[in-house]
Amino acid sequence: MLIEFALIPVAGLLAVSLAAILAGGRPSISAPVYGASAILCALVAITGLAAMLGGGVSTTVLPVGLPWLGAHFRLDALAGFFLVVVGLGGAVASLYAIGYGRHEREPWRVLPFYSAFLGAMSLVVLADDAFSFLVSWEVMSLLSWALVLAHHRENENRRAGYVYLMMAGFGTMALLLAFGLLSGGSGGYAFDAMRETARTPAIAAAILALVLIGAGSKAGLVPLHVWLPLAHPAAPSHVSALMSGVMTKVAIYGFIRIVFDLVGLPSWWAAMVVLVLGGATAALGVLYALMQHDLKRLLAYHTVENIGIIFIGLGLALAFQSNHQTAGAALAFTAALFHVFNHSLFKSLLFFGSGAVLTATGERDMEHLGGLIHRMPATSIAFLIGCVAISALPPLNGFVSEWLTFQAILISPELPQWGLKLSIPTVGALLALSAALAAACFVKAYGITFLGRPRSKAAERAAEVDRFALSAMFILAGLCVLAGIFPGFVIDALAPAVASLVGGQMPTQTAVPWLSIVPIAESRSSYNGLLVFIFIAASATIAALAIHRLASRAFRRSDPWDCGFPSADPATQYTAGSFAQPIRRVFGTLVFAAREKVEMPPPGDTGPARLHVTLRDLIWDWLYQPVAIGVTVAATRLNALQFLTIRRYLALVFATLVLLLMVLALWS
Amino acid sequence: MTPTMPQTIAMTGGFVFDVAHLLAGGLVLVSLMMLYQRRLYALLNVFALHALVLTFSVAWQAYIQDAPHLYITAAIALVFKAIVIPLALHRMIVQLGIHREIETAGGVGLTMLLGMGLVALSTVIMLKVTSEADPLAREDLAFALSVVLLGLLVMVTRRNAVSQVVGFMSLENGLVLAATGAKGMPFVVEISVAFSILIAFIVIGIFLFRIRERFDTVDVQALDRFRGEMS
Amino acid sequence: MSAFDPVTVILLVPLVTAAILALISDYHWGARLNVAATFVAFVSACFLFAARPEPGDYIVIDDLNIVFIVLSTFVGFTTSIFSASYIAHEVEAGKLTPTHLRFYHAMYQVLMFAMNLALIANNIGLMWVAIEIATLTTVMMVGIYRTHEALEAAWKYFILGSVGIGLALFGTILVYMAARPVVGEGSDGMVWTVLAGQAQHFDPALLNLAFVFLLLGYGTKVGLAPLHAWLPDAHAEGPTPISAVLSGLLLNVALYALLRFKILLAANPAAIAPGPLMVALGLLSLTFAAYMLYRRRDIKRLFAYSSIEHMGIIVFAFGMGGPLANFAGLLHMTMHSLTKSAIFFSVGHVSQVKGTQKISDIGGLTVTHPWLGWGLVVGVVAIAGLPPLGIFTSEFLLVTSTFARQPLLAIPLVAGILVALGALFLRLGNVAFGEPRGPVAPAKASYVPMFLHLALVLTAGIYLPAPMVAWFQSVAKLLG
Amino acid sequence: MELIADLAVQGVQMALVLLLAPLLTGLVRKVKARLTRRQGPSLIQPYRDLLRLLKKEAVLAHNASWLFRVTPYLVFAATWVAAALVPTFATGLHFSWSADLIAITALLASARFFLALAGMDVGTSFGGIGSSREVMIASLAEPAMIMITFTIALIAGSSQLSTIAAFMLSPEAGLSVSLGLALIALVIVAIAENARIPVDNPATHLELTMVHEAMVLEYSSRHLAMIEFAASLKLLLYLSLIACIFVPWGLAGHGAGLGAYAFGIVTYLAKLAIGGVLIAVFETSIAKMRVFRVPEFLGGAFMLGLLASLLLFVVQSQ
Repeated sequence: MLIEFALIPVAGLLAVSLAAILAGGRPSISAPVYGASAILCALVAITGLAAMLGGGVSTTVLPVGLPWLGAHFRLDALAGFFLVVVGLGGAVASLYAIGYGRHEREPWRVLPFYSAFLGAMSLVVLADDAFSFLVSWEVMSLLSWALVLAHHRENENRRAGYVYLMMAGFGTMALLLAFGLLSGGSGGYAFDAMRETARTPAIAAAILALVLIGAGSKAGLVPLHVWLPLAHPAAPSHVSALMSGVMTKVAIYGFIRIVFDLVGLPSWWAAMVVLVLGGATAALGVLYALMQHDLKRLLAYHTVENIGIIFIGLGLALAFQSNHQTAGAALAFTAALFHVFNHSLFKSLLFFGSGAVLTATGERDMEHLGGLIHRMPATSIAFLIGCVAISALPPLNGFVSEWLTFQAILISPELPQWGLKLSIPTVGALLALSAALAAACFVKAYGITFLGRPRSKAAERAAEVDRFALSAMFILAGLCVLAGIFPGFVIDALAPAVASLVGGQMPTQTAVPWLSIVPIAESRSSYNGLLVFIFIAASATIAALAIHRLASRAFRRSDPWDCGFPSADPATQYTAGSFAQPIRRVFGTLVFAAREKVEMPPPGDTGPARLHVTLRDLIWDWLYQPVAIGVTVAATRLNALQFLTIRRYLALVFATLVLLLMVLALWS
Repeated sequence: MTPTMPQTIAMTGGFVFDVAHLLAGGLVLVSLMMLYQRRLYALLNVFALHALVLTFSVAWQAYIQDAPHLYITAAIALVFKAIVIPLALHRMIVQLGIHREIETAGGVGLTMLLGMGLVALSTVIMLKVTSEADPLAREDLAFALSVVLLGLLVMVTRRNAVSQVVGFMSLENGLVLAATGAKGMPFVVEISVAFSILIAFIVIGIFLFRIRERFDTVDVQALDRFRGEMS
Repeated sequence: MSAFDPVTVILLVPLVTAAILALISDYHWGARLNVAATFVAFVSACFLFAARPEPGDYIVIDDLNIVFIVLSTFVGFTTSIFSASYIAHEVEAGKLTPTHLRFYHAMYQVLMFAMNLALIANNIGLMWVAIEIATLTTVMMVGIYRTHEALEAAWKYFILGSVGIGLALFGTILVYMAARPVVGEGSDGMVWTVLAGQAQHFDPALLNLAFVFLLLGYGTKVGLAPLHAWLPDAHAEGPTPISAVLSGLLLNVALYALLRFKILLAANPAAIAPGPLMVALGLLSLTFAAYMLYRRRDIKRLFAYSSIEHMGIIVFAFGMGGPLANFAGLLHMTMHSLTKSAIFFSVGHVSQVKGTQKISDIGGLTVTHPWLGWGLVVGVVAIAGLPPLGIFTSEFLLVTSTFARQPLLAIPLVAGILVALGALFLRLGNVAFGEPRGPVAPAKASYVPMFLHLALVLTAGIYLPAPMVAWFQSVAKLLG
Repeated sequence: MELIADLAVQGVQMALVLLLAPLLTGLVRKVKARLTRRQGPSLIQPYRDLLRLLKKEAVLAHNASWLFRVTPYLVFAATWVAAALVPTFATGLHFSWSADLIAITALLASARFFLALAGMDVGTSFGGIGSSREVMIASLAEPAMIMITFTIALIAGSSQLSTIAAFMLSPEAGLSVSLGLALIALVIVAIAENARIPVDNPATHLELTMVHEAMVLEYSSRHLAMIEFAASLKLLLYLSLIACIFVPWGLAGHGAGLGAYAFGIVTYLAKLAIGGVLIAVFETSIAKMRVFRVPEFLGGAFMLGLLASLLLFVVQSQ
């Protein structure tokens, strides 16, 4: 029953795209397209919420897709949760785009794909057979590829699109192979059939590896993340928000659906692989992010970090599940899902903010920004909330999910396997490291972009963005705050989805007094976002009021002190590059093969001194470059075959003939 | 149930077999001779001999199979392949001024060795055919296969378009040998006619497209220079 | 039934039209007649669904070839529409004269005739003859521009094709030899329906040998590596409608011939399994062509190599066998025909507008020529095997079923597909997007064939009608 | 009734930390001065300083934003809340379960986050230096702190400070290598977090070595007072933390009588005094290290923490 309610708005989204194509993507249809998408996405989200809270399962089969199978769709609690993520993200992004879309120079390269992209993401979540799943999955990639190419005239964007499509193709192939194993070669493509099939551990392991590649490449798991920081920033900002905030979550959904639902009970070392990959992803992602000074690219790299955190949660859940520790599995899984939700909120918010900055200044490069807090006050507040949330600082939502992940780590010594015993604390250390670096990263992002003095004329002339964009940002900021101070409600809402996959759930949180959250038992650990929030707000307010009332509230403006150093020129401010320098010194040589070269003019020379910093992406150098070179070399070598004489071509035919005859002669 | 009857048949069979065998084997031998030739003239002459042996072979098959239409094929082989085409090619190579040239890729000795290997291969493969099948056909096929392979070998080891045409024709002779050896096979005549036309096309093609004028030489190597893709 | 015999119409109409076209000097009328004749052939082919004639000595209509006949006449029809707008431009540009066009149109119909005959023939000798006629016809069409490159391409095609002809004939003779002891002498030994019924009694060694020769002989026509050498040049240098027909149809016809013989071999348990040979050649073609795509500078040659790649996939699928893989192979073949011809329709107009086939001189098509550009994008997306277009469906079935059965074979398959994807999109990125390069004059193009094909491919990717599925499934079963 | 008592005890704790923090700072300064044979300021000098600052007129740079003005209060509030959540003289306080050790660490991180932002707000070069170095130090200190938390939580079976303290008092808690490693790591973290020598020098305004002070360079009057107050609170917090975990003797349990609370307060004061003296002794006997040696120093703490928790993971299997 519910599934029809979900499919109708999805069909509506596809229809909106079709209408946009028929209208030729005229600029005048921009607002109607985004408006309709917003409403339809809201419907999707509401249906998802109903399914998520209801916990029931509703299925349907449509007569499309594979002919003898039909297209199966299913809406259960897990799908419901991800529908909420997709629908909410889509609705808010559409709202944002009503205003933001007006600045699009070539709307016909965005509008026809936009709604269908949202529809495809919803369909991935709803699909209940391998074919529908993969078609929706790949259509989602393809449409986002088209959106990445919206600003196709820049070479960099075309390259981004290319790398993206290649990785998407690679991932899809891995998933194809995974489904090949799941279906057992006899065409059992319906997920129901896959759930019922028993598999050997070897096959299950192979499936897990393939899904890690397939879903991991889409989500941005290291080392398959390389496309993400190229492609996400290239798209228009509301699409970047969707790609980073929502599409990566759809990839997570794919992983969860296959690994937790279809494959069956995992083995512990599978969990270890996921954990280690997650930990590496988190730490590397944030280090990469720290080194960026393109605001959108920084955000995109940071998505990689968050994906790592989610995978750590999922890996922990697998570890507990393989040892039949349901409570731990439920905790870790809840943490992962909670982080999925949180990240979809604050990453969208931050991309909206960067889009607002882009609209206002035309700049993505932080080195040309600064001081926007004065010129874009509302945006800067929303962006700040996003930064605090994503840096996992209490009392906002990002902290809650990371805290839950830490709690899951804390109960993991009970796991018997040595591999897990050694890897889990290490992963915990990586998680802690990445959380701290994330804060550094967003101090940099916010400090350079919004604080200080403008570093360019464009930043000086910036103006606040339109009210649609602002309302979209504030909706998300509000949700970040709410999810941070009322985490219990979110955890309880997630419970049916968690229970359906790991067979257990966390204690009911809304029953705990004072709205605290308690992962296992109150004596072990608890956290109360609401109280922390109230305490901080109250103490800060009381302190301020008391001081203003009893001591002094006078102030005057003057030049900055700066140790008496007259720094009139904004160029004397710390730059994004210099801000990251200490951390680059600490981690750079190891992770990025960083090299610094100083060109100091000799005394008396008035020429400028220069600092050259080179950073290399070692994963690109060691993993992708060899593949690219290999293909090029093979192509070049084989290309000689295009220029042979007819005689040599005949010789090839002849050789083949003789070879086959010899096969015949030897065959008995 | 006289013991002589089967014996007579066997002897007749043996004789029929021997002649067919001899002629087919002769064809293989001539094919090998073609591999040995270094001069174009000589090659053409040997090819004419090849066609001649084929003519006899086909005629013999026509006789023993009592299939008169095969005589047509024999006639075509004689007139067209043993006389017309070699003469035409003679004229052509003189016109093109390449009659003294020969360009083999790889040494003759190696080519000969390869040729022997191919004959051996054909025999081995045909030995696998169950003896229930007509032994005559079986041997015939072994030789036909050898001729086809040797024809291809000629095409592959010569750089020169004319000698490649010759190689192709000897390949086709092998096909005709096989076709005529297959008792009662329909379309044999039609096929031999079709092939003759094909060869005519090739020969005419060399003239018509004035390959010499356009490409300086009939050497097919030169044909490949005009490609948009040299990089 | 007696009043209207679709088979006769399918064969006679092209033949008669060819004769008339050879006489019509006005190329406008020639083009129109060409379209009309192919349309009639297509409509009559559709009538074959309703009623099939009994198989005779020379004619057979069964589940297998009806797929090919309808597809062939359909693509023949749409290509003739494209051809009409294409050649008009060639005449205006002075590349072809009306005399050439007379020849061209007549040859087009002869080609149609030959292909239909090859598909309908029940006699393996007749089939051979028909395929050779088709080859010779296309040889002449490829050389029609009379440029160095065109002549050279035609010559290469001719020589390699002739050798292929020879090998295929040898194979055909061997099949007859194998059949003779069982079905007796005379033409019965070449009638496919008879052969298929008794193949299990044939001598396996002879069948094996025959299959090797047929595989190489017809494989040359299919364009399997390493027998492919003629294909890229023939596609690149000939008129684009012929490229479309070559890729979309002629390759299929040769493939059809291979399939017929594969069925024979599969019916004989003692014979070598044809599957592994086809799988090996298919994989080789796929991998080879995928790498070759990278260094292409000529846009038509690029897509010609893509045809080799796809033929590799199809042959691989049929080599794997089994209901899913065979179904995938058939679907893939159909989709490839439609898609590749649509791509050539687009590419043909593009190269006319830009006055070049060099990829580096073409850029930003979606900016200057949105219809052609986006058509090309959709076509490449389809040919690269991305959903929601039809080729994805077949690749989905093929890869999943193969991986479950033979994981080691699926990996090179997947790798090949990916490598090809990379090459196609590498080129597409600059051809369809980026700053426009080359002349930007509007194209005088007929978009109907292209978008008709793409619409069909799109529909098939989402929804396959049940009758078609049932029919494909029965063919898949036939193929074993 | 019980609730009121609980709330009262909680209130005492909040007031206590607020009152004691400047005193502790004063004590450290005094002892340091005496150790270097100076007279030194009076013990209550920090209170005087704060009051004086509070009364002054604030001077703001022209482009200082609202964030610059709000931050001191936020930093103060977050630090105060964090300090109030650490058991000082009694465990099981009414609101102690609203945040565990991880959350307390994170609260301090929040404070630092805003402070670092404020350092960049005016757009001066020194503010940037301070902020960037501060986040670099924090990015190593925080994970080290989390690893310490892991270790302790694994030993005590809880990350809740009250439970930890109760566990440490119980006979189950023995000496363990992990605990020792954690203590060393915690001391290192505390030094770094509080900008003490050898990581940073709170008394210096020497440009190239400043970290924390560079960050707050633009602050004056009441804003500066709040920040200084927060710094004192933080020092107190870390001492309380070490005391609560490693020397929990004297801590009153939940609902203990007034006598127990009084005894708790006395022992707490004693612990603070010892801690303050130890800091002063340590600081006078060591030189400040180069900024880029700090990562190695803190990396050591991080590794110690990791080693400690790894050991525990391994040990707990037996």
